[in-house]
Amino acid sequence: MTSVLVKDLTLKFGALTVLDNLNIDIPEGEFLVLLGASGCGKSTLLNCIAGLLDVTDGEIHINDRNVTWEEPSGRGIGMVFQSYALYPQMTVEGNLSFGLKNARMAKAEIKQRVARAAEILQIEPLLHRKPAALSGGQRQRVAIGRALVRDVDVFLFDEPLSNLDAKLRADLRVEIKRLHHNLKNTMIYVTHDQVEAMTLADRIAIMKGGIIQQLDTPTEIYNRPRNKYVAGFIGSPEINFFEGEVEQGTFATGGERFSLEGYAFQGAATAGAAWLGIRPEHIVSGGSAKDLPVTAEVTVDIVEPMGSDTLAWATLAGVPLRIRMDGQAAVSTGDRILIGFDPARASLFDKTTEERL
Amino acid sequence: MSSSSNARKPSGLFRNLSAKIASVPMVLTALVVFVGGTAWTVLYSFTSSKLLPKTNFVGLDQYERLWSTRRWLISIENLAVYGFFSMIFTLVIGFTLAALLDRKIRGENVFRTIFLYPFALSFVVTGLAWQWILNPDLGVQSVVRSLGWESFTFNPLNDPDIVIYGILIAGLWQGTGLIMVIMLAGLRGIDEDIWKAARVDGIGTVKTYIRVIIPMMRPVFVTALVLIASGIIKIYDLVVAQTNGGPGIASEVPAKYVINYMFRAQNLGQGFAASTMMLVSVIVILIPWAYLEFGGKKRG
Amino acid sequence: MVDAVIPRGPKPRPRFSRTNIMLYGTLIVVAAYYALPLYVMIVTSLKGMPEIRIGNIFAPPVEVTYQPWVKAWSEACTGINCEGLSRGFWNSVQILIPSVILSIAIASVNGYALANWKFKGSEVFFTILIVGAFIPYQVMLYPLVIILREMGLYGNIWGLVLVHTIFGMPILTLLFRNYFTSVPEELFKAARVDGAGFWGIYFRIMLPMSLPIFVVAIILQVTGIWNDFLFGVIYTKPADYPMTVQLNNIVNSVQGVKEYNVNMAATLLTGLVPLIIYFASGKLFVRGIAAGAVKG
Amino acid sequence: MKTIAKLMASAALCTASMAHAGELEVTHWWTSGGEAAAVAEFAKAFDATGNTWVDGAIAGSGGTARPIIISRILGGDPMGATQLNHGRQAEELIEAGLMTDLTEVAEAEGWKDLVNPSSLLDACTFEGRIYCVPVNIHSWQWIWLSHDAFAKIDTPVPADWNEFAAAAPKLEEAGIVPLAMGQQGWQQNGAFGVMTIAIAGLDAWRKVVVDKDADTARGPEYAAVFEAAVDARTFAANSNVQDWNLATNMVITGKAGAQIMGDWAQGEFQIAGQVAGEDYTCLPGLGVNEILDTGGDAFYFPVIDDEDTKAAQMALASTLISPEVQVAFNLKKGSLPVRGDVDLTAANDCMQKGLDILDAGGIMPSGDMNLTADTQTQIEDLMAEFWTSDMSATDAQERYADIIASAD
Repeated sequence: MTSVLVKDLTLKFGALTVLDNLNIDIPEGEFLVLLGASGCGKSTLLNCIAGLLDVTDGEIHINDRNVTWEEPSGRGIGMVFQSYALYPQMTVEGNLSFGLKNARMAKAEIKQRVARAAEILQIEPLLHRKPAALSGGQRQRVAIGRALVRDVDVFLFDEPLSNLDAKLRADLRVEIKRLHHNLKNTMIYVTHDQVEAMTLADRIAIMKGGIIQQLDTPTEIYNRPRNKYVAGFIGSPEINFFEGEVEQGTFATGGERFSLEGYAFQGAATAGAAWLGIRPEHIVSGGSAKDLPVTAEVTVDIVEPMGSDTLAWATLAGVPLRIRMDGQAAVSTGDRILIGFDPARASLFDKTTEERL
Repeated sequence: MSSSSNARKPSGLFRNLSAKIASVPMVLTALVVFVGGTAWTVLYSFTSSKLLPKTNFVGLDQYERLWSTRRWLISIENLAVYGFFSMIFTLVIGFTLAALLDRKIRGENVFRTIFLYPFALSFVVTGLAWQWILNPDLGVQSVVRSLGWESFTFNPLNDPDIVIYGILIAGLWQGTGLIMVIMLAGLRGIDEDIWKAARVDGIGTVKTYIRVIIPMMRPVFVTALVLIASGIIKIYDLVVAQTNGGPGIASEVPAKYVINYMFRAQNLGQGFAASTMMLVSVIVILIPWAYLEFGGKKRG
Repeated sequence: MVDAVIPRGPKPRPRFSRTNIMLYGTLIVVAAYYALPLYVMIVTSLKGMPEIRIGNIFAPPVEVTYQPWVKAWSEACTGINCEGLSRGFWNSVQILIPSVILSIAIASVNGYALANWKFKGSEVFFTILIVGAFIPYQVMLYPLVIILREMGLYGNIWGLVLVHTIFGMPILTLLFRNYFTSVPEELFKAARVDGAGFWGIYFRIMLPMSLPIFVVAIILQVTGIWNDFLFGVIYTKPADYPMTVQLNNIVNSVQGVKEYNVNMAATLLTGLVPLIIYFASGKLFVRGIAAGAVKG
Repeated sequence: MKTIAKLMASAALCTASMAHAGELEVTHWWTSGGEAAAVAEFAKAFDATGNTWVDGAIAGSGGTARPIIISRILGGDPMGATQLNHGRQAEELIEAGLMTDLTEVAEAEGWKDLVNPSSLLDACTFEGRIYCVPVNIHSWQWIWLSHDAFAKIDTPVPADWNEFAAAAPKLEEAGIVPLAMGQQGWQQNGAFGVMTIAIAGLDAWRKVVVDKDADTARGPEYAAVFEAAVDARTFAANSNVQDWNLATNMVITGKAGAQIMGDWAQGEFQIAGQVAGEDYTCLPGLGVNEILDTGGDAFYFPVIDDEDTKAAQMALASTLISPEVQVAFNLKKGSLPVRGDVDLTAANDCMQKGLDILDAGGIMPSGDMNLTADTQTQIEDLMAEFWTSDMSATDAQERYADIIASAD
């Protein structure tokens, strides 16, 4: 059953088109992440769904109800903001109950809902404190609680973890995941952090310039990016790109010629200018490299040890190459090493359309 | 699949209705008083209205007369002198005091309180206080003379040549504190690292202020300048209280000319023409400022 | 060989270095200049007339008398009204309270609407308002006479209240708009999701959050309106004259000899309200004028 | 134009302040010691009729007060009655229908026969109707001399301007300011007017002020006046005061030798307890040309649509001109009564001199009645500048003539 439906949504600010004819269909209980660089329109889309921005054209349906012209409070959504947006002059309890009071709910009911939310989020001891007396993590829990008490089917998260430090972010990420697991609500989650996106999402929508580039499961997006932008955006360290020509099952670039054996073309394999992308972690070095369809010998320029793994920089076919190795790999600047990769794990994109081949 | 929504599409006019209703006073003020009032005054400045506003247009007659009236010319000259020195001294004194206070001194609060308190006082109070201090028979002049310097003469309020400086002293006393506070806020807004860098580079304090800090404070200076300028054009109460334009017409100012002609001389047209000229001078100041402030970052 | 002092520990700094003497010297001299008029006003107001005539204006009173203060407050004459400044004081209070409340109420709502509920044209009106702040009052004096007359408010206190509200609007609206803009927009969004409307958000969320800015606005308005002279002269009648206008009248309506001591007492009385506010509010006053000015 | 006027009138009617029955707010600018004492006489007499005088004194000269008064009348918040100089200042207000017609009271009480000189009532008359009550005659043509000052230099008190001019350097040497002069345009202009009558004569004055003849203003008679004014300017060089009564005070205390000022200065001498002929001397027409202008103050009654107020206005109008009030008021004010049938035996030396001249018909119309406020202001501005700068006599004369040429 469809929970949130975005139909032909367009938003313009004057002459500037921010969202361009978007269509998303979100089934009930799905955790959808809107991912993209800043300015891609992801937050704008979320605000449109929430009713905080008026759309220029198109429709928004929530739970099979057309809510395009509905007030935010009438849409059956709860929303969590990056800056938590807690009302500073109210206690935690006041923050949680404000919306319910506005809806003129009975006192007993409010009390019960607040208690339940507090229990779920383990913030009972904080109920009588003001937001200023809370830590960042606690504040964000309260903010989530504010969405929770509304007892709605759709939760909207607008970069909720971006203001937290790395450790807290990881902790809360897990908690949100657990929350979703327990509540099974539809959640739409905006972030620019791909780790959050990958770990939380049932599906990810990658946006750029007001257009959804790809809407797919995390694995699919990681393994089979639909275009060059998505390939470059997802993955850290960044994917390596080579510019060249596809010719009879091989890819020619800067004097090198890689075999494309095992690469699954979308359609028929066509010759022509293209990009080849291979992720640093899919490049194998050392002994096992020589068995792969594509091999080369490169000189290591720089080594960046990161503990769990090590990133080595080299040059291949005239372009810088990132190679991700094991953290224990004994490699140092100036070493000549043998590398290789399996073309089945690479991605090919058309030179001009940048679409996956 | 989707049921029809029960929310009505709000028509353009009634969207944000509360906000629009709440803005009615602002809209009325902007349109009726500021735009309407100004347009009305400009329009009637082309008439020969005397006691009552009448629509008998006489072209530029009022302006021709205005610019051939001694008193207006003196007013303009006074305003120019007052404005020029007020601008320079207010900026220099304001900045210097701010810089001195910014040297992490003891008792900063006490000094700041003393420098700023005149700003809390009205121009009428300021004018009367300085009228008393500059009183030739009992004030500063007589005190200095009684100390033995018999020939000492400092009687600005009764000397037409320097009366405007007598007003300037009072005006500076009242207004420099404000500029000092603004400058101080500007100085405090400057990154401490700049000072560290200057120290490492071996640049002296004064030189750092002049070569590094002041250029960095350009927006603050521009704001201060506009603030001083718009205050200068409006100067009225101070003159009325301190000299009432005297001796003779030596300390007249445009604002006073306007009110005099509008009400006392019963020549509205002349008063409107003079106030229109004041408006023009404000525009001359405002446009370059607006250009500097907003012209460059339109896309921001 | 000369024993060189080995630099160690804190660098020795002379307590009275030349820079310091210059610094504090300048500050003290300038402070004296700023403090002088207040001092002179106070000592003059405490002297008798004979002492003023023979003495030095800077000398402290030999014989302290409070008579000038009493006279200024309750006996000084304009015409045959000899009620002193007290009448002007109460007039000013009567003008001040509604003016401050009305102007701040309107401007805060304006600022709030401009910050959070922009509608088509709202920025245009705001721009006009801000530009209007720079238009010399003289240009709008006469049209306002006509407007007030048509509204039937000319010459009474409410007319003056309206004038103060109008001319206070640009700077106050700017002050509130900037403040409300600095409130995170997400807070406003959260409140909308929570179902609060225009007034609900204003009264329940924004108002409790912005007490400091209201204090700043109140300080700004109280001093501004109390110190007004021009509008008081033009838009009220003698019975309703605010204190500043009455002060000017008392000082300038000379009967026989100028009583400088009474004049100075009257002057001080008029300056007392803003001075008290200034000394009592300290940092907030500074913040107020800085906020109002820097962004203006 | 008429529509606007009517609109204003109706606006005035609609919003007129609802005063209590018999309570009249009276605005005036009589705030100096002598003036305030005089105006108290009006208040006393009016209160005695069962009405209440609500004093609306506006400090400062007429120049400060007039705009307030006029803007209140135009602004639809008229006072019950107000002082205004009669003459051309009120014309437009009358035209706009903002002033109450007093013809009925005037005819009932026969003002036409009482008021002397009749020009005073003429100035109140507009298109055959009477709109104001003249309350006193003020004449500018006086010079006040301090006996103390002249005693100090062992010189007899001068009997005319020329003697005074001759004695001036001696006064100066003795550290006495020869001529006290408040540095305000209206005072300087007044003094100039006095010197004009005394030096150029009435005919030349009439040609210039009444007929607006610029050629006469450029002529030799006026040149002589400006020369004399330059002298007077040097005599007054050390007179560091603004207000006229402070200047008068200089004469009273012997700090100055003389002051050219209208007869209202007398009130100040009186309050200071000085006696004419003993402590000070007054010379009409500078002792040269004994002629007095008959300016003066008048009261106007703005239209207020309320029967009780109207009745009170009429009561005040007749009170102001009644014989007893005229005497009481004018004695304090130092001005002359507007009716010839009152007994002024109580009048002092100076007033007596004035009355004699009045009886002998040595009168001329006042400048107020012949020049618009606009022209008046221009001339005052010129005078203010002339007296405080070193503008030459010829320059000043040229500019004066220009103003006359453009006067309407």
